[in-house]
Amino acid sequence: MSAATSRPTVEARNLSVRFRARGEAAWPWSKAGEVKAVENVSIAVPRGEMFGVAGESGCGKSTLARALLNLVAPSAGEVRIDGRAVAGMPALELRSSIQMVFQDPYNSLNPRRRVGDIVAESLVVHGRFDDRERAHRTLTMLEKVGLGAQHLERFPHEFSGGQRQRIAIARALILEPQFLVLDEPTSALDVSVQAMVLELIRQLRRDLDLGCIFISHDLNLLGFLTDRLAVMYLGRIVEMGPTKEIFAAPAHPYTVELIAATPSPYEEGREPRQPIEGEIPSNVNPPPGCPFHTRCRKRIGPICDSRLPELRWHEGRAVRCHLYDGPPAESGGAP
Amino acid sequence: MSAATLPPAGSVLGALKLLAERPSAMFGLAVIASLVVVALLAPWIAPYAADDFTEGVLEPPSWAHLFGIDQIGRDLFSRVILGTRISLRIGLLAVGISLAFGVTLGVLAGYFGGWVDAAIMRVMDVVMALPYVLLAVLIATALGPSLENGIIAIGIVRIPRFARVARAATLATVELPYVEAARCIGASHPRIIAKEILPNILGPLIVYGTLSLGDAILAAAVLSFLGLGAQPPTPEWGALLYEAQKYLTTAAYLSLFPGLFVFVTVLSFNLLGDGLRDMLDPKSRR
Amino acid sequence: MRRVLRTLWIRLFNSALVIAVLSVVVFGFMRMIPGDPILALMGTEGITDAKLAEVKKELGLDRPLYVQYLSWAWHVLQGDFGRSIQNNEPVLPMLLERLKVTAELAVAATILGSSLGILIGVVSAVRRNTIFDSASMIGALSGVSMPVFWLGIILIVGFSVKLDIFPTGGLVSHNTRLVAVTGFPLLDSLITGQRAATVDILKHMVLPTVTLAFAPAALVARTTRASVLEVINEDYVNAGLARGLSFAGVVARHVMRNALIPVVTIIGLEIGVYLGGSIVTESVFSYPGLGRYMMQGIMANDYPVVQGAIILYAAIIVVVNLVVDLSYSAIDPRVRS
Amino acid sequence: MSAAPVAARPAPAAPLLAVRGLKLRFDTRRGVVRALDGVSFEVAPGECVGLVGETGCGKSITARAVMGLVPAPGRIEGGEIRLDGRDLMALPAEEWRAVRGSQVAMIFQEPKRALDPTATVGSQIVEAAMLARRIDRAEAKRLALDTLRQVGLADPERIMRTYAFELSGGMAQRAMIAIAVVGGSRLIIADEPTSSLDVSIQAQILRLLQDLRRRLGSALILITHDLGVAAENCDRIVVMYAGQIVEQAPARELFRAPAHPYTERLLRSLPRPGRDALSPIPGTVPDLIDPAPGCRFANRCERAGPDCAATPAMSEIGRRHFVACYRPVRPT
Amino acid sequence: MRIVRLAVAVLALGLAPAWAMAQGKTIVYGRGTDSLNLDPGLALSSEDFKVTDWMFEGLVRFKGESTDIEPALAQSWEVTPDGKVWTFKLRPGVKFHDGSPLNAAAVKYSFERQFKKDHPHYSARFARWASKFGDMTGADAIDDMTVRLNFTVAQPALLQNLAIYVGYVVSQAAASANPQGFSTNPSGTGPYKFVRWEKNNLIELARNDAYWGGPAKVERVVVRVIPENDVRLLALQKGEIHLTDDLPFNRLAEVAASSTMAVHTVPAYGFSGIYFNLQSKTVGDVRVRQAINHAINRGRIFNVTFFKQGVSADQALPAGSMGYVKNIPAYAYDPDKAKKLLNDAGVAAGTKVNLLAFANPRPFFPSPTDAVAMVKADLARVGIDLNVNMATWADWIAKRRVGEFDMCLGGWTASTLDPDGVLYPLFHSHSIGNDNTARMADPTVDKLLVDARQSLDLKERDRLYQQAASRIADLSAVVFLANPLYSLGMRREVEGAFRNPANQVWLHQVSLR
Repeated sequence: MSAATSRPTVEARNLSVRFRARGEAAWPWSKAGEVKAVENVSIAVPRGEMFGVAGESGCGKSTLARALLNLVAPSAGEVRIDGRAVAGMPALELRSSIQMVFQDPYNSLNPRRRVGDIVAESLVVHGRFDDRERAHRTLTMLEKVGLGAQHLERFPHEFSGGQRQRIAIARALILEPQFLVLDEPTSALDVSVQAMVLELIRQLRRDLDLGCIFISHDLNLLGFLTDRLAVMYLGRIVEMGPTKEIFAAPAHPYTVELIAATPSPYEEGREPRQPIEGEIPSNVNPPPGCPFHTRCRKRIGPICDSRLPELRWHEGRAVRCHLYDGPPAESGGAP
Repeated sequence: MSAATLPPAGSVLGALKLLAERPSAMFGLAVIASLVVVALLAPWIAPYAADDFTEGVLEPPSWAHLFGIDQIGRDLFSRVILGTRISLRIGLLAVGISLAFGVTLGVLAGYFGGWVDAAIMRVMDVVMALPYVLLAVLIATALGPSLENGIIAIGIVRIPRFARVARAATLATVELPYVEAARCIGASHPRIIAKEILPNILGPLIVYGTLSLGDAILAAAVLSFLGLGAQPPTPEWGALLYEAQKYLTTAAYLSLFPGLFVFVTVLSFNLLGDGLRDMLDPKSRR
Repeated sequence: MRRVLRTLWIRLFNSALVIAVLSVVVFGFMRMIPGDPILALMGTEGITDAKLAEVKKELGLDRPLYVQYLSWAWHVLQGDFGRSIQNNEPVLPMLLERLKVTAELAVAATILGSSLGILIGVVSAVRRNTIFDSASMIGALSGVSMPVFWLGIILIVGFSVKLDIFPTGGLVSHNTRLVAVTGFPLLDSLITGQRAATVDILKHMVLPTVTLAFAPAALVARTTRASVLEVINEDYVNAGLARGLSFAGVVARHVMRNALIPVVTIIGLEIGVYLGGSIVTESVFSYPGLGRYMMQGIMANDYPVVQGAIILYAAIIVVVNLVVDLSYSAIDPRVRS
Repeated sequence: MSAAPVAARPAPAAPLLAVRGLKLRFDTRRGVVRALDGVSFEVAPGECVGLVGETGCGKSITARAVMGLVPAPGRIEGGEIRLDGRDLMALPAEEWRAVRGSQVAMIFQEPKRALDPTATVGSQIVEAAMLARRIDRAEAKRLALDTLRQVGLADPERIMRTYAFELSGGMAQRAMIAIAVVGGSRLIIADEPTSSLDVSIQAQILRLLQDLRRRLGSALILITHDLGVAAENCDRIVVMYAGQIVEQAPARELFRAPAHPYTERLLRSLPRPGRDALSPIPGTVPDLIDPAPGCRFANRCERAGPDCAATPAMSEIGRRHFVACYRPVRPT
Repeated sequence: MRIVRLAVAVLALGLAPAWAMAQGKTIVYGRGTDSLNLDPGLALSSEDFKVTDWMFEGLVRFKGESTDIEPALAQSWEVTPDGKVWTFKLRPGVKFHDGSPLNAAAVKYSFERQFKKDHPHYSARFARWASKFGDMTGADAIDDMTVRLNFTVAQPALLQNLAIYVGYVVSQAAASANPQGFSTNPSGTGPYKFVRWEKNNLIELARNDAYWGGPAKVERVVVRVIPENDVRLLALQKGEIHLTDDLPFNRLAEVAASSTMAVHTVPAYGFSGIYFNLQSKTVGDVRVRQAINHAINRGRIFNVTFFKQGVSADQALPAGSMGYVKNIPAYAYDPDKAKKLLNDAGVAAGTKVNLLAFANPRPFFPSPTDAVAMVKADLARVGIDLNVNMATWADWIAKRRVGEFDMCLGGWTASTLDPDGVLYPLFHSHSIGNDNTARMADPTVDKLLVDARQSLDLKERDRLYQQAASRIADLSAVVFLANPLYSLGMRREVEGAFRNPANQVWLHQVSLR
């Protein structure tokens, strides 16, 4: 896998995912409320890149992850892997090119199966290799994530959260996928354990030349880990660009607020800011216009309430904000 | 704390150890185990055959006839012992029927959801819309009074309850990430149901099945009472009770012993079921 | 509120569907029951085939099955449940009359069984692992494991024959004249202010009520106990204690209501059991209720009676389920919206 | 263990809360879990103390012990809990109950679960006010409305009538805070009050807590696993590990110059923008059933030596900076 | 809301007097099942007969506990020598409970509504008429007090039939005013008149003060339904009821021995036994039937399951009745002989024989399940595997009719106290597919039965019926078990109540001490 000009890429093109709102009575003819989980999202992650998706609850980041694996069907738009639409792809082929690690290490492993079986299951499902080769590869994979032969016959409950997440990573990587989606893989873990898992992920990405989409609400983490970052709010990407640049000079007002609200023990000098007001609106009835206008300190006028800003490229970054509507020169100093 | 406390799969010994901390459940298990032994060895334990006639009739318990002699001269002890096999079989078969159909339907409904769920559960509603004793009576009458048909009737009326338990458990399990993880690696629906869902919903089903076993034996007794279950001279416990009922006020021992066996059996299944439920429910384990 | 109404409509629609399907199933089942209703009725003496055919024709039983079903269903929709094959009396009024008798018993048993069950359950949960807990739970299990007819006869021998406190059975003493206002005997006696009659009816109700309530009370107690134990570990219980409530105060103010939700479900289900269990209880206590009427109908292959009774049972269970759902919203505000 | 009596007085002023040598055990089927082993700390009036540590280190149990609400089968074995000099553990149950809500109040991690789902917010806050202040319902209601307004809930009349499920997480936590402060407690214990909330809401709630603390003059114990939250909000931080306090210091001092190897390694595990690599702590937390004597961190500590087999005493290494370690990390 | 309450209050006031306690002496009669109909024409079950017996009467009635006939609504009668035309003189001055007088028109109405298909009040539901009066062509009112009944064939048993429910005379006024409702509001001439009927609970009757035979000694009769035998007996023991019928056979001795209770018994006119299906493959061979008859220990079954109540039987009719054979050849319990017979017939060991049975006790069969169990065990000993089909009662009736069995548990108790009422329906080939359960088509028997029913000569009839009975015994068509009895349990303070062989409970003279 040389760093060719066109590396294999996973991309979402104008992807939207909508669900029927839960708990609605199902008259066949009645119009049920719709959750607009993901709205018109486009991203492209080449192999080898660590791409971050940031956002608070309800922003659609987990749905985006599931849509990338075709675990939920998009309502509009499409996902392509290496140029091929996943919608028509045979399930096993898709699964062997992109895999996922889930948030909750306590529930993402079947408590009734042994670790060896859990990890080997992928190979069994895909009908790869004979028993001996499977066993060999399972052990090799476990060793790669820092576990060993003595763990093969154990059940998940005998492991700590960090170890379980390693098992989950092993299960995902044994199929040798090109891409790995990680949905908040460390949010249930303690700091010290998180550090171990993060280091493991970094190392595996390097070793296996993986394209990673890392989803998290923790900006400190994403700032540390990722190459590029997309910030989502109410199903839409509001800002996207190289991580370093975003942290150095966040453009979208929401990004600004989010970074400011993220506590850090090292910013002693930081003047405590007045926290952003209000609550996150519902994604069943999102506000008209810019989704963030209800809480935005930089609101520039009625246009924010009525017109949805487009995602525009601005100084190497894509930003969805009316502040940056005009030519770059006019909008001048970013906040 | 939550899932972590579930006993490991496959470890029967571990489960027994956990159960051993609940004396009442262990009592239940012990009684059931001895009943099973009695059922298996019944023809060797029972001093007489089910329809051996002695000279006397309606004689109270004595050393020669531990439970007395019944209204037409049969040794009641032998009949109760021989009945163990029949009554346990009723419970197992009836619950087996409920379990097999109920779990299949419930898992399908819970796993696929949507119209499959709606269709299956509406049908279950139809069965549930009647008090189940009534329904069992109706089915047993329609099929004709016999032991087999009684078992089928009792089995059928409990299908919806098992379906509901299985569906609820499936719904809870389907939401869990490991099921999504299985989809993620490309496992097919049958494989997911077999490998990920079924093993994890067995807990509540085993509990419910255990509790139902007692109920099924009791329901068989009610059917027999109404003349719809096992037919005399089959020494089913319910049928024994039914026959003895005529002598309840004159020869109470005829009712007492079969009744005691029914009671202790149902009690034991309930104690065991409760114990299993406690054991499997992490919240009650403190 | 609109949502509640909408849910209600959907529930009613589904229920109607369920009852419609049930009616077909039961119609089929009844025809599967071996034996001929006319023969069963006319018995053994000199009934010729010609006579049989004549009676069948008069009752419309000679028509094809689907015609019989459609005609019956059409009449039921108009509120006419047909006439009993056994004695030609209109089915619906008879069913309702007996239902009212059964209903009073079922309501009394529900009240007794539920209140006793909840009380024992709560105390058991709060005094977990005490003698009281073990004793009442073993007692509860005994209740679930005891054949109803046993309990009934034991109660009669003890309380009626030996102690002579209650009558052996029946609805009222024969020298009490019931006045039908609503058709509910106890209610009528209260409405008309006949205290002697009220007392008489109550005396007759005690033993069957206890018999009927025994097993459900046990079940309610077990459910309540489990439910309270579950709730008692919720954060809001700790929060209540943290703001200075006593343990008893927390149980009374915050545990009970939340613990009641699964209990209400069980009580709702139990009403079905009361109705079904009433077959045996009504027989033991000579109670002229619905269960016995239907049982006689089944034994005599009296199609209109059994079909009507089953529609009625299903309708009651549907209504009970609705009431249970409504009481959820009374107990749990989350359901209301 | 032997450290308890030595526990120095970090604050010269008479402390509002003084926990000394607190030992707490759980008798489980597997054995005796020594959940707290000689925990000693103090909280001065009006002070905000952060109690930090990883899962299972005993921070929440400490809070519960102070409230007198140790969950079964937990049992306090020794030590004392003094509030305003009064030993709470010596009090009859009824008197300790009276302390709750009026002198010590608590805020929970998941506000929606800490509110009774079947009771209105109003009824619960009125209940708290009546219990703590022994006032009648009308007055309690006035006070409740006032308090709801103070915690930043607009339209308190409406909030009074709502149920927990009708509120967002942030609003529910505000309501929970109102219930905690309505009794006028001088000590508020917040157990991970923002862990279940979004970052932007977390900031609001933390800001609210700080505002209230200043306005009402009450002390706050902020229990959190998030070092950033502790750093930004607390005057002083107490670090716990495996049932013991390993270090306590003023917030800035702690992060500038962590002295205990555990604290130091923990800080180096934190991801943040610009960091090259993380440095995870090897090994795992020891089993609290019959733990080996001595420093409980020793098995993971690269600095550990033979002397660590004895339990280190708490020693003051800087101004109000205490550490329980024989080989503390010296600031370089 | 308020209006409703007001209405209820007004209604209550209007009805309040109905609460008043009834005064005077009341007989409470307990039984297991409620009546279905109170119209004697519609009466089908013994429970129906019971209550109608107290409210209605026929032209004649049985005399006391005997099978003799005495005048009732008719004072005298004559019959033409061919036995086809019967003329009855009615008792003058008799009034129905509704006040209308007894006359020939009422008798004509009572009969013709039951069989004349063009009668305005005819219903197919008048089902029993055909079997009792199938040959009647019409009833003529000669004058107001004289009625003539015309038949196509001789009627030797007419008077017996007139003494039971089908022949009861109803008030034409009441019945024609509301033909549908007559069954729930009946009016007859009997000693008690209808007051109320709470279905499945009780029926209340009051004394008919205008009764031609003099008013009854008690004011009221209340008939209560107590389904469970045990409970009913407990109620009797406690004194809640004064009388009850069909006591469990196992309790008869105990009740009779009690200081507070007594039992009155009377032999029933019929038998209990097991029919063979003469057309069946297995038991179609007379040797097999005889073998089975020898193999079954009938004496023990009688002792154990009939509790020695009644008579251990070898023939259909009870001792003392017309057609009873004193020295009929009986099948002694002899398994060896049975085995030999089976061997002769070439029946292999383990041959399956199907038995159609029922589980619920019947008045003529107290413990069917026990009897079946004993028969099964007995037959197993001679190598026959009895396959028991325990049918519901409705199913039993249907299967019995079409002969779906090799052997069939059953019996016959007739309300017509004449051999013709037993032997003709049970053994004449015309009755195959109806009550001839044994499916017997024997020319000898057929001829004897037809000759006997045509004759009015009692001696001749007796001889013919005896021959028929012997022939039936030789053919081993039935395993006879018992001539059962009817019982009436009562409190010792009850006097004057009894039951007759026609299964009528006689309460005309009942009184309470």
